[in-house]
Amino acid sequence: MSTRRLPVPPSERTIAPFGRRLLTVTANERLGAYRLLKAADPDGPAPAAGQFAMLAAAERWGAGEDERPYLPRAFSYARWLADRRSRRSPIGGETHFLLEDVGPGTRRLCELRAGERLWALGPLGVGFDPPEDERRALLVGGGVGIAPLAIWQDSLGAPGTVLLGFRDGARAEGATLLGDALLATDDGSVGHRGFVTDLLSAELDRDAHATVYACGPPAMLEAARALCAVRGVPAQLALEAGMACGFGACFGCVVPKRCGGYLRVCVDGPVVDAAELDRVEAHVGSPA
Amino acid sequence: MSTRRLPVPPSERTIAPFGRRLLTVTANERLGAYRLLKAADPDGPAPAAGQFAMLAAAERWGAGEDERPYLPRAFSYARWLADRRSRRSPIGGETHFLLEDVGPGTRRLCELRAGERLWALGPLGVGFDPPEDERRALLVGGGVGIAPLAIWQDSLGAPGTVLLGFRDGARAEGATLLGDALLATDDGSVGHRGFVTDLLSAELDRDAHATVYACGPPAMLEAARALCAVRGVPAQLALEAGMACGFGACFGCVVPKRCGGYLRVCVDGPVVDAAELDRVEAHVGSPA
Amino acid sequence: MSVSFCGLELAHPVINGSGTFDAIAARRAFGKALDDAFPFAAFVSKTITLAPRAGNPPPRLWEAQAGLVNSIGLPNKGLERYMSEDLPELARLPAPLITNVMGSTAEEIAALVRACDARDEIAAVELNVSCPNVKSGLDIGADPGQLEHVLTAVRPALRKPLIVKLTPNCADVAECAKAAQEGGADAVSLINTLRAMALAPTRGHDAAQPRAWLGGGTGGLSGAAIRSLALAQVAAVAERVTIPVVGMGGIGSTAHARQFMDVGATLVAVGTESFRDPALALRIARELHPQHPPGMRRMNA
Amino acid sequence: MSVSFCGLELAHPVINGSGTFDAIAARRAFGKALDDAFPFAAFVSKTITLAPRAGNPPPRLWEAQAGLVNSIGLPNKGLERYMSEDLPELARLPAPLITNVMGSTAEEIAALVRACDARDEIAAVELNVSCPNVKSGLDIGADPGQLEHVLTAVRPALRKPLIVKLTPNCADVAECAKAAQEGGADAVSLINTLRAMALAPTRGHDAAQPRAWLGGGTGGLSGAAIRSLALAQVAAVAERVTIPVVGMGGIGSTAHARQFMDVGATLVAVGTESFRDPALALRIARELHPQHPPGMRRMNA
Ligand SMILES: Cc1cc2nc3c(=O)[nH]c(=O)nc-3n(C[C@H](O)[C@H](O)[C@H](O)COP(=O)(O)OP(=O)(O)OC[C@H]3O[C@@H](n4cnc5c(N)ncnc54)[C@H](O)[C@@H]3O)c2cc1C
Ligand SMILES: Cc1cc2nc3c(=O)[nH]c(=O)nc-3n(C[C@H](O)[C@H](O)[C@H](O)COP(=O)(O)OP(=O)(O)OC[C@H]3O[C@@H](n4cnc5c(N)ncnc54)[C@H](O)[C@@H]3O)c2cc1C
Ligand SMILES: Cc1cc2nc3c(=O)[nH]c(=O)nc-3n(C[C@H](O)[C@H](O)[C@H](O)COP(=O)(O)O)c2cc1C
Ligand SMILES: Cc1cc2nc3c(=O)[nH]c(=O)nc-3n(C[C@H](O)[C@H](O)[C@H](O)COP(=O)(O)O)c2cc1C
Ligand code: FES
Ligand code: FES
Repeated sequence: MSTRRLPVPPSERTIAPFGRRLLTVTANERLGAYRLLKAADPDGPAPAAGQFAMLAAAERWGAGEDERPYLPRAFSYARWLADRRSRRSPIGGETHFLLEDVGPGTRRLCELRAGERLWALGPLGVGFDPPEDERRALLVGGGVGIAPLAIWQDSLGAPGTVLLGFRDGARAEGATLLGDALLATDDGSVGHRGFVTDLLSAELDRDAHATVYACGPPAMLEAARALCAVRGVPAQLALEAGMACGFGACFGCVVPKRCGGYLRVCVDGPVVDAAELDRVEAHVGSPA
Repeated sequence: MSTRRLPVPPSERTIAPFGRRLLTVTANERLGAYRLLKAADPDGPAPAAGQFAMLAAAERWGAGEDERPYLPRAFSYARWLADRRSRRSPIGGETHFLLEDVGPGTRRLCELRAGERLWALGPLGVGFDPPEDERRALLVGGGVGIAPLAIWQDSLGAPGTVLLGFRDGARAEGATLLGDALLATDDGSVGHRGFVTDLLSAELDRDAHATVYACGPPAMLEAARALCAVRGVPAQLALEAGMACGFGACFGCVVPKRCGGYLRVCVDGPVVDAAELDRVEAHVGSPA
Repeated sequence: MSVSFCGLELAHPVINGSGTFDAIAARRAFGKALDDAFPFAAFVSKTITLAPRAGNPPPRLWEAQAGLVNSIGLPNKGLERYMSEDLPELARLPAPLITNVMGSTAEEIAALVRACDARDEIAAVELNVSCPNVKSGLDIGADPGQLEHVLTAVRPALRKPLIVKLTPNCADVAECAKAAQEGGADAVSLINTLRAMALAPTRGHDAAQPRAWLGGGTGGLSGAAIRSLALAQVAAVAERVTIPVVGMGGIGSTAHARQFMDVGATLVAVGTESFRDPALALRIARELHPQHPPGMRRMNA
Repeated sequence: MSVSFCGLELAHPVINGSGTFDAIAARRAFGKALDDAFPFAAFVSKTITLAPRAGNPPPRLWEAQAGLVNSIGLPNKGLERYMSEDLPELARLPAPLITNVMGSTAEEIAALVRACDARDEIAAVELNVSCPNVKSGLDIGADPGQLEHVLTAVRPALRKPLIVKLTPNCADVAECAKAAQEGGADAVSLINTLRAMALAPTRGHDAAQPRAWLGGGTGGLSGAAIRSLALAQVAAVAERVTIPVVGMGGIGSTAHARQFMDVGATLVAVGTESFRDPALALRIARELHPQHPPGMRRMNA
């Protein structure tokens, strides 16, 4: 499929077609410890960075560990390559998802081969907001959570400052998904030995006139949130939660709000203003 | 795998190892409308002709139509090629199964590729008994029901008289599984246009000193049973019934007995003396 | 292919299970496409209670074998804000609105029902009787006597059709349905989720004290896994009552919908399977034969 | 790793669900290998009734989503031939024998229990109370009062441990378990199958009158699909009673077995999942940690 990368219009939310649609896998590439799943989405609209899709293999979705999966799984758009024919229309392109095998659903998707098909519903949720009053974009990602930062970097049109943290070297290979990034690994095999939030605090000390865009494990998000909060730096956090539907139907994907009550990650997020949360709880229903 | 065909000792029942075991698919060949699934069974004992195994794909057994299959499925041994090394031991060989795709379970097995694995429990049930007082063996098969007749022909050591019926030409290609057979097809595309039981009555009129071994759809079995009954010709019928376990545990696979009550096809059959039945009912739980 | 149900003329026999589709949230996700291709012949709201409820702490979801265990805990804005904030939005839907309500006493229920009676935007009321009785702890709908008693008390407060959403966690659902009919229900709907539980996964078996996965402790099972149970309950109820039955429980295809109608359901509701595809109900409605014999027969009865 | 259960010393905590393993038929299929590697710490017989039963007409099986609906109809030789023909064979098993019996009246049950009391080959009796009451049609085990009444009447007839196999088709299984304890049960076992139904498949939708698939009309759902429901019932029961609990319902792995013990089961039973692999229970028994804390705690309590 002949495609060219186009900066995605930075709009917070793209409306999804009503109903799931079939995508055809064009490639499934190993990216260190992850898989980069590429699929043709001829009828899909260009997603906004930070949005996600609910995915399920079209064949044999189920019959894994404990007869699962049953429901579709949520995955951030990691990249969108608009079809050439549709330069003027925002419809149709190749979509990329970065996958980490953590259970029966991701395992099934990780084994999909080119030509096989998957169901997709999306783009769903609200994505990232561009920085305001000339703040620089500071992208902070942890593990497979780097996925939405890649498409965000594309749509910002400029590399910006990117800080990525991984557990080990194999996972750090995922960093190639983004342009020039500063790395940290828990085991020190690549880049700074320690947390990506160490890099973040250094960056903020150097220049705090930034908007932080963070996605990753809860502990990392919470650390980033706290670092930004004390410095009064605006932060947008891409959250995760176990989901059944992805479009606000089940009320299952909630996280507590600062002002009390809960927000639904799938429709009020996944990207939320850090100010909306007291703290990022260790989320459940998706890998820590 | 280097193998040679060995006549299987005609014993009515081979005891199965306790517990299911993994077989590795060596080939999955198209045989007209059917698939011939070949698998290495290094720890399996040589089955008696007419016995069956409960099979399930080792991976992704389920998630088909209506989230099925769940339970294993019953399949007649169609052929057994003993491993050379075990010429003196009855353990280890390549087993063949003839499959017709009629639902989620058979569909999954039909798509297995060489190298993939399946669970097998067997050999189960009682097989065919050799003819008595010099009667000739008359093998009568319909559709995928020809499978157990192939291994029975092997173990009899002589081709004998084989009459096979099929719905159409594509299915009739399955006949190559056995040595020189007389064919009938419903649509007349191959051999006699009509029922295989037409051929059977002609054969019995010619020479009734025979023992009939029949396997196929219920209507065919019932016709064969009736033909033999009026002529006082002994007949052994390989029955089918929907099964959950295959080893007598669930009492689900029953067919009515002449003397009242039910017999369990999996442990009292699948091969039964026609005299045990009033008639062969259109069985349920497996394709008509 | 319109279907008449308790005096309502519906475009087809497919509606949603309460709490399995939020039309307002869906509009945010799918825009006007939702209204152009609205899948349900009538829209059933999530259960509304007198006072607002935050719902249960997460996790609220557990994926079971071909099923979902949820302990959402009936979060809702409460009657007042539902009326002021949601009703105007829901009134714009291209389908009649059925408001689902729940209360733990006859007084509470009467208040809810009365409020619904006063609003023209609401075409009918569905009463969720899976609410635990404060004394027995059992669902108020689990005891036929108690159910009929409550219904007799609240029925006069409503001039609109009253659908009673039965609880499946009972010894004899048909007896409960009969009691609902005696109490004045115009229709019954079933099945609701079945009490279920899951433990938090443990990598290997660490000595750690095992704990329930769901924030609410226990939850309710729904989806494909319960279909054969739902079909049995719907069949038993349809045999016992003369009022129309709304059948649900794991319906995920047109064939499934037909099965529920074959055993006597007038309408079918799609719930959990909508999570796999929000447009599923639309496909079913289109594929369903307009006048499905068993369904029609019961309706004209 | 022996486990004491109602005074019986069992090699491990894994037994079979009644009616899901026929040791005599299995001997024909697997020969002496079965006795050499017998998977169950105690063997539970299929339900025995006073009079012989042929069971339901086929079809008796329907495969559901990760589950099985059966309407076997409790075929058995009747008490007399069970005692004369099967008992000698079962006595040769390398595990104590638990005979499962069912009757529709206290008198019938007493007769069954008395007969079991007289035979040394039988270590304990499991009473299946999922038998429909002739009057109400409900399972006699579904009404706590009636259950306690029946048990009080029959308990004196047995000097051996009495296990009551509860019915899951009730409003409050924990209340039924409490009633069983009050009635003199030494243990309770659950869950039995859940009432379910299936229609015969129709290629496309032919006008043909839809009919139930199962010869028995309705059946009972078992297997993986019911695990989360079973776990909830077992947990509720274990919280309410002090006698040991035998947990079952979709157990297909050691992890599942642990979950049932974690919520308070002393023993676990493997049923439908044995159909996928008759040696499953053996693997579970081997993999289970010998002294599983929660299980032990409740046993020594
Ligand atoms: C908005 C969003 C975006 C995401 N983007 C990505 C992405 O780009 N790439 C990516 O790899 N992942 C992403 N995820 C996470 C991904 O959705 C999960 O990893 C996936 O759903 C796991 O499914 P599974 O079947 O593989 O494993 P599961 O076992 O279903 O889930 C793993 C975790 O769920 C819990 N769990 C275990 N069993 C159950 C059960 N039976 N029911 C419920 N919970 C259970 C446990 O905490 C376990 O660690 C995203 C999630 C969200 C919400
Ligand atoms: C002893 C024996 C030997 C056999 N040998 C062979 C062989 O050599 N080759 C071969 O191809 N087949 C053989 N069969 C038949 C084979 O076992 C069945 O075709 C197979 O089980 C079908 O499973 P499925 O999932 O493909 O289709 P299913 O849909 O499971 O079964 C097809 C039939 O079962 C019924 N059915 C439909 N849905 C259900 C349901 N949910 N639950 C229960 N029943 C349902 C219907 O009658 C349908 O036509 C044998 C059967 C037996 C008993
Ligand atoms: C996430 C979720 C939330 C639900 N919320 C409600 C509710 O608020 N009120 C209600 O009466 N039923 C509720 N239900 C039950 C459904 O309406 C339906 O009765 C049940 O899920 C069975 O149908 P299904 O298997 O098609 O989902 C809910 C079900 C689910 C899965
Ligand atoms: C085919 C079959 C037959 C059964 N027969 C009996 C029986 O005779 N007596 C009884 O008490 N329970 C019987 N049961 C119920 C099981 O013992 C068990 O309680 C139930 O199947 C749940 O466990 P499982 O999901 O592991 O199978 C039977 C279950 C099945 C599937
Ligand atoms: S996943 Fe269903 S509401 Fe968010
Ligand atoms: S298949 Fe279970 S007894 Fe025959």
